[in-house]
Amino acid sequence: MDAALFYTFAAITLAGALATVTRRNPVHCALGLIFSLLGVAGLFLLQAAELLFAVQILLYVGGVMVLFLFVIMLIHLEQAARLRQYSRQWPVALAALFAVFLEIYVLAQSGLPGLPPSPQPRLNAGGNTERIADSLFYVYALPFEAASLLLLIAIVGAVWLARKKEQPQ
Amino acid sequence: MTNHLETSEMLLNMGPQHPSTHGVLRLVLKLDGERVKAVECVIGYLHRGVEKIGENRTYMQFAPYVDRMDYISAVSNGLGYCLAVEQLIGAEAPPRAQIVRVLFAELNRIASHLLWLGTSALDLGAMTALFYTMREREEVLKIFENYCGARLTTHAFRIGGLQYELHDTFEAETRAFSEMFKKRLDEYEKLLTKNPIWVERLKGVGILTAEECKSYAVSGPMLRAAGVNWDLRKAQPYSGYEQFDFEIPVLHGADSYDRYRIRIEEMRQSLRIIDQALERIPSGAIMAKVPKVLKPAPGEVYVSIEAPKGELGYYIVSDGSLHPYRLRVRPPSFVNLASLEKMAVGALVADVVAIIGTIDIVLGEVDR
Amino acid sequence: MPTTYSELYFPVLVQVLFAAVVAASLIGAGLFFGKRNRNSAKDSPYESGMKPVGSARERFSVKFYLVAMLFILFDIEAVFLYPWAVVYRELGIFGFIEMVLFMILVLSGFYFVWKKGALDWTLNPQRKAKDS
Amino acid sequence: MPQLNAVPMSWYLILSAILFTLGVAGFLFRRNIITVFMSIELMLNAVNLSFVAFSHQLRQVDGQIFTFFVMVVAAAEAAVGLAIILTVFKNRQTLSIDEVSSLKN
Amino acid sequence: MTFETLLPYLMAAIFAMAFPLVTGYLVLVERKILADFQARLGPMRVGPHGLLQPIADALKLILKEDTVPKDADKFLFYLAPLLSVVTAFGSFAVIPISATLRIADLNIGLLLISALAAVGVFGIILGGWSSNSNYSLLGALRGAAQLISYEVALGLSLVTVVMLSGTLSMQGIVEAQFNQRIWFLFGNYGLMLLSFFIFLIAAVAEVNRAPFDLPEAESEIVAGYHTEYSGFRWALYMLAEYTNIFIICAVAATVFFGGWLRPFANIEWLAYPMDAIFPAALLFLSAWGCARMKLFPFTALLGISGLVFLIPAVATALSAPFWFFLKVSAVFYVLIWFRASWPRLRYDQLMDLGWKRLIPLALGALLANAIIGML
Repeated sequence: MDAALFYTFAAITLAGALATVTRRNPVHCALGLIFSLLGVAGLFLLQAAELLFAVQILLYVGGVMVLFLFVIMLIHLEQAARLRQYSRQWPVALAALFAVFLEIYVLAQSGLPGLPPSPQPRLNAGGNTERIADSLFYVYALPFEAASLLLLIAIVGAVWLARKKEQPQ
Repeated sequence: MTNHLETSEMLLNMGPQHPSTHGVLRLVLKLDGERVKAVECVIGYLHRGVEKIGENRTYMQFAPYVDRMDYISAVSNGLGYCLAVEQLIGAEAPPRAQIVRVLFAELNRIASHLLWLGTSALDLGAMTALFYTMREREEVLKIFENYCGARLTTHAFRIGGLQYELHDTFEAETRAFSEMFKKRLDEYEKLLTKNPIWVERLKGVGILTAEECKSYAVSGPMLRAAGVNWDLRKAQPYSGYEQFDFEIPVLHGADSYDRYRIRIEEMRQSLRIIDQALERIPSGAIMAKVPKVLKPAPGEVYVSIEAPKGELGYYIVSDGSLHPYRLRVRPPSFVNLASLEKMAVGALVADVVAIIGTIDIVLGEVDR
Repeated sequence: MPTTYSELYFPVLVQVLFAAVVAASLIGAGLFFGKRNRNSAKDSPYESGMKPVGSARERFSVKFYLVAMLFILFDIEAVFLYPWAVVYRELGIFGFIEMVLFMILVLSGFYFVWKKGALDWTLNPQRKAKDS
Repeated sequence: MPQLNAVPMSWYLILSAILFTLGVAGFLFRRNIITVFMSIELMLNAVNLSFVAFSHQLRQVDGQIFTFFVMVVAAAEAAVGLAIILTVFKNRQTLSIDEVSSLKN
Repeated sequence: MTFETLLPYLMAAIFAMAFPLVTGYLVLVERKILADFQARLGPMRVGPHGLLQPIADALKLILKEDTVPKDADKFLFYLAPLLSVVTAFGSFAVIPISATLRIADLNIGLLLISALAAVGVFGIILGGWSSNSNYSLLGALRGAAQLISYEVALGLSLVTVVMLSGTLSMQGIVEAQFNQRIWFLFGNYGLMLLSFFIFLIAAVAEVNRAPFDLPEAESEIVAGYHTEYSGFRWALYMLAEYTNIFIICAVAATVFFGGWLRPFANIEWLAYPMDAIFPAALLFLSAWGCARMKLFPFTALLGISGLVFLIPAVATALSAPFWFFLKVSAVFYVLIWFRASWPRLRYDQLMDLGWKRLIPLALGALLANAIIGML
């Protein structure tokens, strides 16, 4: 069952990602990204990352993507769709793509020696949420506080940027 | 903080087919987000040429037409028209008819205010009030029906007095209504007056100061909510209003909330008038001596009364023939509606709904 | 009892799929049984009986962006709060102070936004009655 | 439960790599600045996926916590990044990254 | 495959199949109760006392034409209501009706509900945006901003619950209420009442109910984000809305009112009166009411179900769902009560209430509860 679910979620993820990078209409791109993120959330679940699954949906899909959609709607869509869609850097991109595919090929060929198959996730070994919480608030206390600082800076910066543009040009 | 991109404004048609424009008023709103930048009233969807029809009918024939203007308060329309024609021909309704006219006009004022209260509350999302007010309005309409057979466009009065004698149960019915309605009014107030959301929605919304009211020639409850003590029933008493002891409610907020409170208070005062009138209905004739064929001497007359929505005036010019040479109506809704732009610019879409509601318009009267 | 995550969550997935199937089949039934009588007036978007002016997909107030951004701020806070709330008794005073510190920092951002007026939706205050 | 069902970790890594590549491709190919931004999110997700895969493999939660922080940072980044996009759009009236090549106005 | 393993799937199927009809009856109940508030009768024509009204409505909706406005983004126009419905139904999975009757007991149950609610926003945004209608767009914007604003307050008030229970699992929350011998409504020496108050307001706003029904405020923006929707596609939005209402009522009942627990669940001797006599009495009362309305089949039905409760074994089995649904109904009734009594807020007032009052209040409640809980 796990394998089937893996394929399903992987397919959703990749299809969404493909839509994101190929669709012309930014709203469709965003929708593709939403599905891709949901697929990734499912994959998190398959790997016993219960809390991350919920956080991915709550924060990424429900928060960041709403912001994206708002911004897309804030600026003229017709104009966005009329843009030439692909940039001039395509030779670089092709090279990069080739490199990554090579890497994947090598990976697939070697089959990642030394890595045993994943353990079957057991339920409630102390509870995923509890374990993360313990670790987060003890071991990672400092990054946790740093995150709040980052958020503060981000919000101040974003508001400042959003405000700045009122000044007449 | 002008926190906006250079938004290309959205042009939004509100009406003619919109749930809260009370008929077929069309507003073209220029919106920035939800804020109204400009508003343009487009009227005329219900235009029937009532005034022109008046020039092609005899004075008697035209009387039922006036009911179709402000169909919510048809009695007041009829009263104004009858008074105007009576003045033109130099007749006066007998005392009994006058008192009965006052009774019906005040009942109609209550019915009109009730409908206003219900619908504008519904516009603000308070749906329950509508059903309560409709229930009470029904009682008024029943009285009308028992009197003349019609509920809405009553054509209750005739030039020179009344067509019908009061029906037997009229006094009992009206007294019962008055008793019941006093309590119901308190109920409405309990539901709305102190309701924090209701207050928030109306306070400070659609302010039209006394000067602005005067410059727009606004009349009726809107004017009195702006602190101007002007009510034709007191200022130029007609049909015997001078005999009654009642007050003209005046408030100073000049906003929608005070308009609401004025109307509620007016209903109370109307009840006072009704109670007094019931006590002193004189006996006697109900019809003055009026010629069968009306052919007024050449001349002109302007008579205005205090309709529920404001000053309702009739300007009639006679050239001595069977038909009026010119007939012009000053409809309160139409004049009051002109102030919408002043009030709505800068407000939110939801406020526009509240403002239209508290102007209290009837499109039949605006478009005529 | 389910023993693995996939077994545990599979019913949720099934529920979602059922919902999608039922919803889709209801739409399908509507399409199948429903009338079809199209004309251009019917297909035009509703605009109170008038012809719409311009495209509805215009830009709108940047304020919505600020709201969404604030939402993300609080979303992050909530995302940290949930695991914290689960274990906060065990964490004791240390965890409490930690969270208070975190909240103070995040809330000062909120305070900043508030003071900057991003939460004031009433841009130009209503006119006041002069003669009252 | 037999171990047969389990999905090998390499699958996740390959998926992550493909996802990352798609992100890179979008990042490089697309001209619409918003889509470019979305491609960055794709790449971040690819990385998250590997983090979680390793975390699961090694039976440690650290990878998950790292993902947690990546998400938080990504959210902050999105807030600021989109604000920048709004500003750029306001000043230049364009969304094309080719035309937004200088920092000066 | 034992019954126990099949049960979740069975329940999922039942929920998905039955809820369209249940929604119809929720609407009927709402209309009837509203009618009662408003001194009228409500639907009376279709069937006795309008009891067949939902079925008639459903048939009508199926036979309606399904229009798509021109220049609409067809794909999104089709997808958006589906998104709404799917996210609404997904939340069912974690609602426990009794200790055993549930689809899944997840460790992150509460979080999943929040997460699905967050995804539900897209149904509104995309639906309104894809219609290419001014009114739809206004409604969608209002809806999106309102939902995300009140989600914060909702989440913060739920965090206080989690602090008391120490778990995110819905099942676990109910069990914690049993173990702590108190409904969380009265937890922390009554401080949780404040949390519940915040939850209730935010929840009403979350499900777009009056007085927070701005996204579909009829008198202002016609029908808001679903102005352009017709036929069953429109019905899907309604389905999602009423499902969300049910979910939010169920969440309130579960996390604040002890879910399936009977009142005073820890007092042994109250078991029979609460599990059997009270339900039976209530059902007999309803039966009597039906008899007065001349609905004799229902009288019989309710009477028999009342009698069934008097059998001790059955009472023990059925009392949990009974209490659960009773609590859900009580919260639902309160929502209707709100709708009957309050006008609609204005847009800026809504935002002010959400951001400037509710969120600081929720944070305060959180802090206060945290301190009390630590003591």
